[in-house]
Amino acid sequence: MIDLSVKLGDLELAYPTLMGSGCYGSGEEFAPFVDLARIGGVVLKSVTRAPRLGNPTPRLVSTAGGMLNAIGLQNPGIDWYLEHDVAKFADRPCTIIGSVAGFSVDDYAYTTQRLAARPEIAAVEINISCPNVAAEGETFACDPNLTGRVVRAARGATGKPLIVKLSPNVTDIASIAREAEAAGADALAVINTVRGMAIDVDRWQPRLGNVTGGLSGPAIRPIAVLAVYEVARAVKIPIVGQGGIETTTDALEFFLAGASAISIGTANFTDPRVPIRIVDELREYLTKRGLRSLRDIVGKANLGFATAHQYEGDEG
Amino acid sequence: MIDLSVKLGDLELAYPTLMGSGCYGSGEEFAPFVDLARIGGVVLKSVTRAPRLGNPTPRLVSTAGGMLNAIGLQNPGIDWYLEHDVAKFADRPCTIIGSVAGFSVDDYAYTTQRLAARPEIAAVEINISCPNVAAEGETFACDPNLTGRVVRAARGATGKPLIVKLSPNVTDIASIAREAEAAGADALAVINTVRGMAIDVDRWQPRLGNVTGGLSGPAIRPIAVLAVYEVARAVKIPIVGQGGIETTTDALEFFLAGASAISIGTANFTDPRVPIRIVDELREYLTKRGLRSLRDIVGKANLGFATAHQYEGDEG
Amino acid sequence: MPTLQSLAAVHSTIVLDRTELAPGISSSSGPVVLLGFDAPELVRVTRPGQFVMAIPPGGERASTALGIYEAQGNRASIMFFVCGPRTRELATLRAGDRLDFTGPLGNGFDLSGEPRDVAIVAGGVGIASVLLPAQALVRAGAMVRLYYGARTESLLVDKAKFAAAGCDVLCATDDGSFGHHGFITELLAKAPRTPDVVLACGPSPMLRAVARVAHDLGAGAQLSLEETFACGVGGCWGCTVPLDRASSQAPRFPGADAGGSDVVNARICKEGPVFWAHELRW
Amino acid sequence: MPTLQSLAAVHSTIVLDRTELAPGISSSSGPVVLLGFDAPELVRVTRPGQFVMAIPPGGERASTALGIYEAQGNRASIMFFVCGPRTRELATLRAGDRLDFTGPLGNGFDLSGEPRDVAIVAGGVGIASVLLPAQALVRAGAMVRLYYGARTESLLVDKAKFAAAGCDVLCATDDGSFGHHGFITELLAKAPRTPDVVLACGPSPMLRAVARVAHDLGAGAQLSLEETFACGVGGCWGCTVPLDRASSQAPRFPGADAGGSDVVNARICKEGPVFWAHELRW
Ligand SMILES: Cc1cc2nc3c(=O)[nH]c(=O)nc-3n(C[C@H](O)[C@H](O)[C@H](O)COP(=O)(O)OP(=O)(O)OC[C@H]3O[C@@H](n4cnc5c(N)ncnc54)[C@H](O)[C@@H]3O)c2cc1C
Ligand SMILES: Cc1cc2nc3c(=O)[nH]c(=O)nc-3n(C[C@H](O)[C@H](O)[C@H](O)COP(=O)(O)OP(=O)(O)OC[C@H]3O[C@@H](n4cnc5c(N)ncnc54)[C@H](O)[C@@H]3O)c2cc1C
Ligand SMILES: Cc1cc2nc3c(=O)[nH]c(=O)nc-3n(C[C@H](O)[C@H](O)[C@H](O)COP(=O)(O)O)c2cc1C
Ligand SMILES: Cc1cc2nc3c(=O)[nH]c(=O)nc-3n(C[C@H](O)[C@H](O)[C@H](O)COP(=O)(O)O)c2cc1C
Ligand code: FES
Ligand code: FES
Repeated sequence: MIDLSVKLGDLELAYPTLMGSGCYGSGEEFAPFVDLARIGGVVLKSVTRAPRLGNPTPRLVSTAGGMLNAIGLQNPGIDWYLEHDVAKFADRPCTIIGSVAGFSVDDYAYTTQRLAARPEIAAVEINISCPNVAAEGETFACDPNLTGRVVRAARGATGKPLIVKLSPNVTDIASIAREAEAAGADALAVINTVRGMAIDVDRWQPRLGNVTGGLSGPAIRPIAVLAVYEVARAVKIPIVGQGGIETTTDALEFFLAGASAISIGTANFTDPRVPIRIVDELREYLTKRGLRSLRDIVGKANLGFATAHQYEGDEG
Repeated sequence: MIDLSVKLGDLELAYPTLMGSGCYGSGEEFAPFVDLARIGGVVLKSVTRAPRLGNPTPRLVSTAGGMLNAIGLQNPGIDWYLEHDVAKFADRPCTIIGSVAGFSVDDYAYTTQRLAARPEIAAVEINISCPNVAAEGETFACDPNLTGRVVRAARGATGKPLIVKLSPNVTDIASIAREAEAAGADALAVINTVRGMAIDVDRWQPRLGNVTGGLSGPAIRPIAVLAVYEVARAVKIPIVGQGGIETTTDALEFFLAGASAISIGTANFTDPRVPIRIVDELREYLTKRGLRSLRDIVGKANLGFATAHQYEGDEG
Repeated sequence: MPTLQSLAAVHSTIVLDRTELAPGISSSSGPVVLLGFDAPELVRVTRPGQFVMAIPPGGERASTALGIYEAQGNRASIMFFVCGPRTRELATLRAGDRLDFTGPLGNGFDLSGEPRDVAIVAGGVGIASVLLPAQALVRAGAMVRLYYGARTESLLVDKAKFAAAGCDVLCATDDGSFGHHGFITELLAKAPRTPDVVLACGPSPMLRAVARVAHDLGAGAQLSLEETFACGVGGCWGCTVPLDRASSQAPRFPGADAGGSDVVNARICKEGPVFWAHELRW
Repeated sequence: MPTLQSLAAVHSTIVLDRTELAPGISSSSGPVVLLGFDAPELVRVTRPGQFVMAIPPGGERASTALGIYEAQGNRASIMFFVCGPRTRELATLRAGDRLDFTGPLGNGFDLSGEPRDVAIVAGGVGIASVLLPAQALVRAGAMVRLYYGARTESLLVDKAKFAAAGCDVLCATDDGSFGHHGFITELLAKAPRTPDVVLACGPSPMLRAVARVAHDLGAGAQLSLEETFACGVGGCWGCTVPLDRASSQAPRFPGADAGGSDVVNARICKEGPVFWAHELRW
């Protein structure tokens, strides 16, 4: 009997596959195509303290091996969200993880506290790395001190599992990861999108309404695998690997690099059957090798990681 | 009559297309397939003070929309290079630009001084951002002070045009660019490869002998276009844009973002005819729009850039 | 528009036929390809104006939005203009190959008002989204006039099918190679009678013109908007258009009183793709 | 090996024929495809053991190294194992399609010693690089024995062509479905006489075994090495193998005395792909 379940701190997932924040709505949107009971969980679209209309269009551009997005965190704000939307998440057959974004340390504390208080929400991921919001939004994830402060604030706001999502747009992601761990994160989501832009050569202007956007999809996979590899050597808390996962081979690269779970975003736009396919094929992969649990492969291509974690008799 | 020539400081190029360092040997290797008189110039493989055997193989891995490389700066060292190789570059029908890498400020000064002294070498590019050399090699490009110091040292070592090649693996590339400009760079090459890795899921080990490598090719183009866009707003010296340029549309994105010239690396592995095709199609593009010079489009999708530079009556 | 409780599903079908309706002009302006496929279930549930997210066969590229052109018996079809990697990949499909997609998606045109006199305006491949509404309206006894515009005659594909369907067809081309020399909306402006409603699908500039002309004619206009999609099912908020908060299609969002706004960005793939012109705030 | 002054060029050719020599097993182990194309100029200048860099038709993927399998009259051919995106794209080519490539590249096998008794060892698609040397040797009157190994019988493609060329063919399969059950090098080890020279092409583990066995037999071995290539022409130093600095194929590099080393990384695409086993320091 193959065990695909994973634990992120106190958060138990039946399957190791989360659907990336902002890519999967609240799950309902994909229900016609996927048995939500088999996808592990959905990380909801990031919510902020105040309502946000989001960026002007175009918000999406397809690029070589990926896409750029600049949604601008469109959302109704936490008050309206709690009043009208959250109750609906109760009947989802999979784990629901809230996502919080903000523009001040206080924003994160406030929004996290209010969202996490709801029983429909199993855990909270704080998006301190969304590259789409022009101003301060980004800097949290790019400065160790700011990261420490915002994580401590969110940690103080809830006892539920807290996932901190890191940005790849930094010189040294490991140092940021250490701060997040020290500040009380239960798990780290690695990575968010990579900053990029595309230009319309006919109209002589940026193709995104927001000028710059976040690159996602297979194009960023090597960047994400390395980020997971480096973060896994720097911290002991579990990692949710993401960035261009489209096939089971892709997913395995992340587990072998040191991720305990994975998140799938852009690949759902390629084919909504991807998450289920990966779960089924992960089971086959383990069976073929006579392994019983995903924990048996986590970090196995990451020597530094494996030794560090074996020391504690914990391979996950 | 369309003018495709460009000036990088005192360096005059007949065509705006350089062949990326480490991708094109010394030009000779591609001579059977390309009329070197029409490619603009070749940036030679980076040379170091002492000989280097380079990294263990595999040194190359193909990835989605790109590739990873970890050559490890294999080269015979400056002494041998000057004695046996450089003379051969004299008969190349295109501009030859030397590339220097090193592991200390003194290395850069020493190697730049010796290489630039040779008449075969029209200009020197310093590679302070090669992501393949484990240790110090990388940090120069990742720290504004180190960048300033190394550029000042190289500047002091030669009066020939000095191009500084920046790394995208930083939190704020504009701040590094400003340091390089202040330290005396005549032009900036933006960008070098993006750090990444791939894992062999059958053998449970990194696919590159060096574990990590540099990502190049179309996959990184949006990252490179943004880097050029941001650097162009931060400095006044010309930019050599590069990162995933494969078609004329790609090249135009870089010019419109603010690059005065471009560099083509990985695309030569796709088809050696790419550089000539781009030169021909750039001419058509300008003709169709009734423009006479590439300078007429540089930075045109980059408002901040255009205004800043028009102020000086210089659109390039 | 009528919000449909979703009858969408993943469909794995077989291509029945492939026709090149118009030749390619350049690499970024390739041929117009028609693919018919075996999808009785899709035909059964499709409403006029809906679309599918077609999955390019390679399995490496994002799925792409394509209107449902024909839907009869067990055959449905899509018609697309080859302009980039995904449509290029879809264009490699041949009869017998497998074609997967999700759909039907979005809310179609609102034909509930039982209009008697309808003007349908199509620009370029926008034609792909208006055959089903045209057929439904003619069946319901309405008088349907198709205003069909394209860059040049060769891109005025399949106009015969609309005539056969009982539409009165007027054409315009940018280069004057067929029909009126100019924009199709110039013909709409000269409409003999004010239609009960105008339905339109095509490039944004055309749709904006249709909105103006319909307003001047005093007719309501339903516009099927185009935008780059990612998910196509309302999950990513990448495909929005500003809409009056009072619109029945506006996503529920706090008003100015509650820190929100009275203009809301609605998802074209989910709340649309068809919107009433007078409710758009673009 | 004989260093050839380059006769390489970019060739734009037309596919003459396409044959699937072996069926696919899995997505990462697809069919073995043979593509014949019209390239008289390539045929004229190709030496046994050289390769081409084939440009996948989509124009989006790196070119990929493939041995020149046949070369006669106007027709040359490549044979490849579909194992990833580039070979998958090349496999879509049909007769009449255009195939571009650069070549011939690399230095071939060294047949200058006019060996009378030659053992050729091929593993899997390594067979693609040894038909030309086999034909040349037979033509020169040598006695040629082909040791041909593969995973299973279906992957022992085109062995008849070697028999027809006048080779004495011995086979081995990992699963015993044809010929010797085990590694082909086990047969080589039992060679009745010591060949004048051993030529080999195939996966690295096989080549290392060939080197050992040839050494034990007291025969010199020329190995055609496999490695991931980028440029294929010596421009990127991505495809190296450690070589004795004294080798005639070693790139010129300072010795230990001058701060260098007596082992030099040689480019498989440029100095190779064929090297003398005893000069390798891998
Ligand atoms: C609801 C809906 C229904 C639709 N129905 C249809 C339909 O029935 N038929 C149909 O043909 N289309 C339809 N479309 C449009 C269709 O979805 C797109 O044309 C399709 O996604 C193109 O995908 P692609 O990958 O081939 O091209 P993409 O790569 O997505 O886009 C290519 C386009 O971008 C341009 N481009 C790319 N790079 C640049 C650059 N650097 N500078 C300037 N331009 C650039 C290309 O020229 C080309 O026009 C519909 C869209 C929507 C929203
Ligand atoms: C001189 C020379 C001559 C050659 N001649 C021939 C020839 O005649 N015929 C021939 O068939 N080949 C030949 N080869 C090999 C051929 O070049 C390669 O097989 C080809 O480049 C494969 O390209 P691809 O893009 O299809 O696969 P690539 O994408 O380049 O590689 C795919 C391979 O990598 C594996 N892979 C991909 N990702 C992973 C992962 N994450 N973990 C584990 N494995 C992974 C796949 O399973 C597959 O085996 C030759 C090579 C050289 C150097
Ligand atoms: C359209 C889109 C919207 C996104 N919105 C959010 C968001 O609101 N919050 C967040 O933390 N990440 C967001 N992301 C990032 C994804 O959750 C994911 O981390 C990233 O896309 C990399 O994974 P992928 O390559 O599998 O998509 C978004 C990504 C996309 C493509
Ligand atoms: C195989 C390979 C070797 C490279 N070696 C060097 C090098 O020695 N010095 C350097 O400055 N850049 C080196 N680069 C970086 C390229 O010059 C170029 O900046 C980068 O690849 C991005 O451009 P591209 O996507 O067009 O290849 C190398 C790139 C590749 C792919
Ligand atoms: S495309 Fe995702 S919400 Fe419309
Ligand atoms: S592949 Fe570039 S040197 Fe061999």
